Amino acid sequence: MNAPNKSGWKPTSPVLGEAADGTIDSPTTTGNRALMLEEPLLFEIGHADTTGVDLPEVDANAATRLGGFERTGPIGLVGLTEPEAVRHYTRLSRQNYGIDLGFFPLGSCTMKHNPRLNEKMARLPGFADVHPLQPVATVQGALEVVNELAHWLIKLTGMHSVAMSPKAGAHGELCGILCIRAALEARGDAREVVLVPESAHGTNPATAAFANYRVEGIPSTPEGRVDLEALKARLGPDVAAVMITNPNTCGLFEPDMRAISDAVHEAGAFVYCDGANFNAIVGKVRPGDLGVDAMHINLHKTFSTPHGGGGPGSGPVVLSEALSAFAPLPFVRKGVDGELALIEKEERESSRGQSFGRMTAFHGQMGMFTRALTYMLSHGADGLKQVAEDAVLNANYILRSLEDILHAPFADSGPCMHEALFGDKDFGGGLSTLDLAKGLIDEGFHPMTVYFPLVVHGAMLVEPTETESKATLDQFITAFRSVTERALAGDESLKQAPYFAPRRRLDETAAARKPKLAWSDPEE
Amino acid sequence: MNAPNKSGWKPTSPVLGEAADGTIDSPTTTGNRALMLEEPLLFEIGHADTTGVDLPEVDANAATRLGGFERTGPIGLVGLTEPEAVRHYTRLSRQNYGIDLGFFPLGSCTMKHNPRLNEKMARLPGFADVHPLQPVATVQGALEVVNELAHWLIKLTGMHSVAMSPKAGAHGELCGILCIRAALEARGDAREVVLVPESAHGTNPATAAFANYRVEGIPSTPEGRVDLEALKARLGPDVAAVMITNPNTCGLFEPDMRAISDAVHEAGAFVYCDGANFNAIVGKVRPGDLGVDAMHINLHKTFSTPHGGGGPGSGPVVLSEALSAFAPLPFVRKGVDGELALIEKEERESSRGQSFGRMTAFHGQMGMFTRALTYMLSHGADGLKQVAEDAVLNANYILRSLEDILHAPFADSGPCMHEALFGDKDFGGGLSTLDLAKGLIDEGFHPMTVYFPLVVHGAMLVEPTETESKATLDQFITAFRSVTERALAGDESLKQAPYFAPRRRLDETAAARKPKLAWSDPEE
Amino acid sequence: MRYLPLTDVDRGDMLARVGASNIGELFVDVPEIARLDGPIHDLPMHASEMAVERHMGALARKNVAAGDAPFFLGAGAYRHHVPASVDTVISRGEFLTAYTPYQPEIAQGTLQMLFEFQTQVARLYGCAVANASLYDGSTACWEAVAMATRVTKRKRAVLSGALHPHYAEVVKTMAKFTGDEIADSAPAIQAEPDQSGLIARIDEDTACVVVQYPDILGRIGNLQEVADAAHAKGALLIAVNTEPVALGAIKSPGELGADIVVGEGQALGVGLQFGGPYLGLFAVRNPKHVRQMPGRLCGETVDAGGKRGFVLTLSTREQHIRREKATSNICTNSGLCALAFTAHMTLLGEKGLRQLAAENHRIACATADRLAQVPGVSLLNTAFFNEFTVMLEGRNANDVVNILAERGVMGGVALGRLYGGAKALENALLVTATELTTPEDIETLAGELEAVLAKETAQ
Amino acid sequence: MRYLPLTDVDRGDMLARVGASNIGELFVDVPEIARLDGPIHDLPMHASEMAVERHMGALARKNVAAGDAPFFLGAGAYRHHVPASVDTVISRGEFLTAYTPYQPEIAQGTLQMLFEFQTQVARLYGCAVANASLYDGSTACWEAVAMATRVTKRKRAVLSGALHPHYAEVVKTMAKFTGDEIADSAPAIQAEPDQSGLIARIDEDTACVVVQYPDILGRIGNLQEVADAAHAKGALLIAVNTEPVALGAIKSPGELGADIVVGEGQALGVGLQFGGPYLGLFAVRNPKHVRQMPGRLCGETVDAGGKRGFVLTLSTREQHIRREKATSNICTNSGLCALAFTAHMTLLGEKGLRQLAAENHRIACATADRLAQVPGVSLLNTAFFNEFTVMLEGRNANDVVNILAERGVMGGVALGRLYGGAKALENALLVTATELTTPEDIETLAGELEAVLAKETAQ
Ligand SMILES: Cc1ncc(COP(=O)(O)O)c(C=O)c1O
Ligand SMILES: Cc1ncc(COP(=O)(O)O)c(C=O)c1O
Repeated sequence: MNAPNKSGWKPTSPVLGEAADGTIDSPTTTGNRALMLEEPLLFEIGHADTTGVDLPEVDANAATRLGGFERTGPIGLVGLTEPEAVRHYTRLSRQNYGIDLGFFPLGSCTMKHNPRLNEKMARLPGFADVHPLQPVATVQGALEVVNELAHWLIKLTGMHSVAMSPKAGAHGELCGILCIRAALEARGDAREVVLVPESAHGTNPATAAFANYRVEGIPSTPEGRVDLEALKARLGPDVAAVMITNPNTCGLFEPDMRAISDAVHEAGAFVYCDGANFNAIVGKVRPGDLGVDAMHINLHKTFSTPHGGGGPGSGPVVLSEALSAFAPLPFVRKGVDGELALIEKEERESSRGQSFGRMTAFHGQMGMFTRALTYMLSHGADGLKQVAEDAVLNANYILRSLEDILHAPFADSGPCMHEALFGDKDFGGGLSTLDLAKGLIDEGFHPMTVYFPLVVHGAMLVEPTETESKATLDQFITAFRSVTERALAGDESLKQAPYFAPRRRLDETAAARKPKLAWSDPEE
Repeated sequence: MNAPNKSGWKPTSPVLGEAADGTIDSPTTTGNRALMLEEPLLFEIGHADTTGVDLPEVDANAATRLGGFERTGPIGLVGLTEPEAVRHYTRLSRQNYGIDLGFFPLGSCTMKHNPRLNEKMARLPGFADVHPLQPVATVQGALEVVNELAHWLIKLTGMHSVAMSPKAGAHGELCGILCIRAALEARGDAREVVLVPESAHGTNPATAAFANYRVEGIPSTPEGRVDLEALKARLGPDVAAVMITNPNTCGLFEPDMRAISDAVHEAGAFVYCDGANFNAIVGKVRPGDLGVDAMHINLHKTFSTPHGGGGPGSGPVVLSEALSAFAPLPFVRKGVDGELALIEKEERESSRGQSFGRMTAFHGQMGMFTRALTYMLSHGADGLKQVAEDAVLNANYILRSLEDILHAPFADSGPCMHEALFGDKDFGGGLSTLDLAKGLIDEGFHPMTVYFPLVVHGAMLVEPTETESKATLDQFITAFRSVTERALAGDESLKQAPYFAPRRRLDETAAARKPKLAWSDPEE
Repeated sequence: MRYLPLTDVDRGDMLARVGASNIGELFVDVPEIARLDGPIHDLPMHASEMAVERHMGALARKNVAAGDAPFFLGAGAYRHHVPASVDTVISRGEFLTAYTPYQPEIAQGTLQMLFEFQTQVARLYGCAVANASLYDGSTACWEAVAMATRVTKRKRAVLSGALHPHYAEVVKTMAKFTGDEIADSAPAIQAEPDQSGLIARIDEDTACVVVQYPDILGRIGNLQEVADAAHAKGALLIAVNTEPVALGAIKSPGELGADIVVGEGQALGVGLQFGGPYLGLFAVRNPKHVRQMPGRLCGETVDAGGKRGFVLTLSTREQHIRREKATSNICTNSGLCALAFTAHMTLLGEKGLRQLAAENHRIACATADRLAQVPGVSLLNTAFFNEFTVMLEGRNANDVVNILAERGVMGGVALGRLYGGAKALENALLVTATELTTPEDIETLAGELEAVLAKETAQ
Repeated sequence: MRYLPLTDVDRGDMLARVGASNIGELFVDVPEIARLDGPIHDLPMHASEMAVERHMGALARKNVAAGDAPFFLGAGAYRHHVPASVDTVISRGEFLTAYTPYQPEIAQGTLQMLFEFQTQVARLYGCAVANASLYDGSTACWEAVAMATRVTKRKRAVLSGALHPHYAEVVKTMAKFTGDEIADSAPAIQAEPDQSGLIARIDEDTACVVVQYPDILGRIGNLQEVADAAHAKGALLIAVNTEPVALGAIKSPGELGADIVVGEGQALGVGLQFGGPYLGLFAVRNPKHVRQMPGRLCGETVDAGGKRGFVLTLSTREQHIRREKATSNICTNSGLCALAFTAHMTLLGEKGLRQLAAENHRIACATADRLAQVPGVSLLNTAFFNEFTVMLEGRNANDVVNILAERGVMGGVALGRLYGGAKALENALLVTATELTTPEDIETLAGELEAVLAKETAQ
């Protein structure tokens, strides 16, 4: 591997010169820019006979019992020694933005700080090195973690029970909707429709459709809330459930929630609440008091288990009494003797005999449970209440600090909850929400969520979370205002932002037109 | 803290504009450039009443027994919550270059990869959470680590014993020189002079002077070696010791080492060998076979304990039979029963009754011992031999790949050892070694050691170590050649390099003229 | 609170800026009935790191860690040695605290890693394209069945009896609601998988056949046979693998004709973790099936400066664009587990993976031979990788496992537990050995097993 | 070898480039007699991570970790709770694998951290300037004495008898060779330090007086008194502190007139580590002494673009510039320990440090009161912070400590051990309590101590 730079880009000249857009296009022979380092693909630096582990050489004449299916041909993998591997991934990591680096106000994603104690606890061998099928007598501590966490979730939501096994929010939605279907079928009442507001997250309609329901919209008011009257009008014997996000994706609390629930129940349907935004009300409001039948909780949002660049998450679902009997297996039950039992089969369990089945091979995201429980114990009931209050205060602070220059569609609907929503009105020179987001990247911030929810044109959803200091918010506001002013003034230079990131804007159309989804040796 | 940027620098304009030197001086309001983030000082973002720990409030009326010395006034410290602290240090860390990021060929410093297994082992509670004064029966494992490591060091060097307590190389040099002084005084033979070659590391003369010796130089040959004849001529009854670095700081092995030792011993003096460059010969050559009386080993070089931005290190000293009796306390001794004893007081130990005393409060750098022993066990005798061979091969590869365009003063002296030495001859436009080093920074490399050793004008000492791949060396060579060509061509732009680092060149003169060594509130 | 940066002064200033006199005013939309006066009852108040550490530490000590006993469990979750540097990599804040890479310019680290991961998985499975991960092997298995019904427009899935029963349960549970029809059978306790029986169940309405390789009894069947039979009927073959290390020793499902290959990736980098988070692997042999795949896909492209870069692509399959028409409802997947997997795989490389596989097989063979010498124990498998089934003559394997645990040995997984006490499987014990299994471990298991089986009383 | 990237192909190509036919040719300069044919004997060959982990793990388990028993040891090394995020910070590769910041443009992280560290230490100690760290408290103590002799041009150092005996030994050892004269005395076993006795020993030839604060018996003497006396004779006062947490509760040595303040920083962030690596702290009250300080100093400056930045400065004091005229021979210091210290201190802040100190003192008082109720035990100190001395009537404290250890309690440090069995101190036991000490720990110690003291036989 003699080429200094495998990133596909070749230096124009080894001396300083600048690119058309006025920035220096890296003048170095390596493509590196001091601490901003280019990194080739693993397959461009690794070798088939290089390894970062020291295992015995394979004995070619050793007898095997593989039924004659020995893998003879090359697999096509390459290896790196540890020094190369650590450097490869460290260099890659430096091309990423994370909460640890700065403000990450990605709306609806609750990018709060990930406490390091949680990481430490999750790595205790007593949790990390335990097999899911060990005899229950040898995993009582693990089952207690599940039980304690369940206790917290039930108390915080005021619900009747909780299904712990769902692997993420969408999986939790599915769990909730399947409980509803099971409950309806149990009473011989098959229904076909699930009502989902247009502002809902994509997983809501996808989930309902997956469970074989027809998805219909719910009209909303100009204030960004569910239109109660319109909803009532639509309710009928064909409606199985209503999926509502509260606080909703416009960052507003649904004041009619209780009335909605009553109406839905009256119509013989169930209320599914998308709990992704629970961070706004944790410790302040219990969904159980609002008539919710099922709600998933993203432990990786409200309870700070790390997002890890896309997961893993965990989506326990709290259930009303009406749905509890239909919860999936397995679940933990405390015996009279205090011994914790793991219920893996329906037959074994009369009272819960109506479980709709199993959603995953084992017991759910234990590694996330330990982190979330550690988080809860650290904050306590008082701390969690403070979490909601600070998250909401931070969001309102941003809303009121930007509404004068940015279009804030629901600014007059009263205070927002944990996120502030803006639109792209009045930008000059054909500039868009995307350009503004890219401008923020140069300023050292991760952009807010853009173009979601769909109900607002060029939506910008800013969720600061409670773990940000006022100093950070003030710096963000200053930068956001300056980029907005450039957008309003039609500053063309924004069209090419970001200028300083590891990469300029990437060609997504080309990527989709001729998908290249795996590396292949150009020499082959 | 409302100001967006406390780095002392203020943006010129929020729109793109460029600085005189043709680079863009960050056009952002924050001073950030995407992932290259500015970070204020702790004292600019912290508060006296903010804390990242949750401890009970101080009970002002609690009775104390502090003898009336309660600290009443403000201490002047500030705190950060955990989210702020993790971000503060993460952002700072990203302004650093480290081995994990790329090639770090700092001559004489042996910047090899730091295996992560070593970090994991050092953190085992059985090592990390043990008190130095626990009853010896409760620290047998820790004493075994000391003993095992001592065994490795003695075997690898072919020496008689090893003093484990020195805290770093310089401390080890002091240990060795004090052993020599003690040995001489024990035979009633006080001597005043220690001979140190001009090419020696600064710690050598500093150490000799500290031990109250007069330092005199040793002439060297044009080939970069000790001038044996001149040395012999200088030896006499006033010379206590000769300090030699082998391989020496020009990266060459001293072929006359054995003859030097014999001559020195003949003159009644001792041979101190600076073992900082042991990586070149570990497993290949035993200093004991060359007549060395004392040599420190930098565990943080040859045995890869992390440099940590300046330490900690560890500098055990191997000793010849003649010096062993004078080694410092404490030391570990295996009893007949296999029990390990910790000898803390001379009186207790007849045979070692001549110990010159104690160099540090406890037993040395245990945290480094566990890492170094893990490293040795991982490599084994065969791996360590390979370490030396690859380190030397890598250095020679660099020497021969650059000698055609860079002045290599000792290129004709035969193969180099683990480092390649160059000089600054023929640079144009008043460019210097420093400019070349700064040019390499833009290329994404940490520069080599510059202006050391003093015997070569504009010295550039390149030590690749064995943990670098050929691909990395090739990329470095390509970049080094291109920067060298610019230097030879007198490319003025190099004078202002680096362009892409977190900071441009820093004004060291100003720093020393009016030293600002602690933060003080500008408002005060 | 150590995690909350706002000071009371800040809160005051900020309330002023938003024009509220107290925090309560920001919650006006919450109906009276739902407002809580103070902190929720029956829950403790905030606690120091020290206190929480003590509490969690005590819970952890109530479990027997796999490392603290001779350990022979597998059945879908495998214990391997994970190099220390893997944890270093996944602990990098830039990976750990990043979100799904929606802003590619500042997420190239995650994206390039995923591109490398997809390539490794595709090659390991002998496929053309792999996705960026799903939740775990069991949900991946279901997603494969769902995809097969989309591709073939048929609704019938035939499950091999030797598919991990928990995987089968997940598939059957989901099918209940989607209306798909699942045909499955109990596994026959025999030395080799009942291929002909399985093939006989494939018909013209069959969308897919689902076969585990190696199967739940550790057996290695002839996938090629099943593939040919399935293809002959226009059905797809879905191969399920729960132990990726095995594919360092035996042919890849792709080579043998599997159309969709799914599996559990936990064995590399992730660890046991009491069952989660794990890593769902999903790959297709035929590139033309890509647009029917579930989950995220990372693809190569170029940036405005002409430099190579990576992005999430073909998102029109996904819920955030396609909503109710998406190929799956998955959003958050197993990103960090994928990083752990790819980092471990990178450290192994082709050479290390083959060595690791050989070592596992060697030790498993030694274990099987030793156990076969124990009176009352007989080895079922003719072929296996690092996991095999032994029959305990006249003894309930589940009871034996529990007694062994009391005696400090984690002896294996009783098939009866997985199949809910099905009589036929009662005496079957699934035993797994890996590179972490020492000769002493094997002797201890053999010795204890002999002692336990000798005890009539224990019966 | 997993740590060696060169392949045999690489080695061949590279040897060709350098014009050698085999690696041996690169070692031609090594004299025949010293060349080794093969790997060194009596040493094992390379081993896998797994094997090394087993070996090291076994050694670690042979030690009793402080966390595994009620623990009351101090005497210069203190056990405190270190927040988990401190390890996250020091594990960042950019900090862990960096060298001393010789290239400031790409070392601002280390440099700014050091500037913050120096500021924290200076303020904690009540001084103007602190350096970037030395090896540990004992070597810092010696460096202070050496500096005092340079500043005052006098050669006599007066050591308080209650200075940690290991620190005193280091000073005396070094003085043997530098020719400095050290006056020290055994510590008098009494409730309060013998101030007048110490003051009486100061004369016109005295370069410095060295006093530990709080002292080795845990007592808190009046530094101001000693400072005035020293200054009156033109000598400097060197204050030594081994427990930085104490300075969150008691006045700083600087406030009380100490000219040089040195100490051990291990208590914050670093941990016990069986005695090292630790963290030497060094500060001066008077800025005009800066140019006589040992060790590295980080200072503020600006870059060519006008931005604030940091550099190592005043290097003309140091060995790499000044060589035999340097103020010290130190090169590598305790950089990463300084980072751990500053990170922990930042998490504490003024508020947390005061709370931590109050908590330590509160628990120490409770421990002292409880132990004083044990028959045969009497409390020596009138004043103390988190460490105090108890006298065990007619019993050798060292024996008692060992018996307690056998009974699973780490009862404290016998002064007799530190002073090499000096009769006068034989019955003295130094007991330390911190925020980690629980009421149960205290009860256990009291109970066990009572039991042990009751046993005549044990005498
Ligand atoms: C409002 C909303 N609902 C549902 C989800 C899906 O949750 P998950 O990504 O954990 O599957 C998300 C998260 O992206 C969300 O923001
Ligand atoms: C040749 C040489 N000798 C001595 C030393 C001093 O070692 P240390 O920095 O560990 O005190 C060094 C390291 O800088 C060195 O390179």
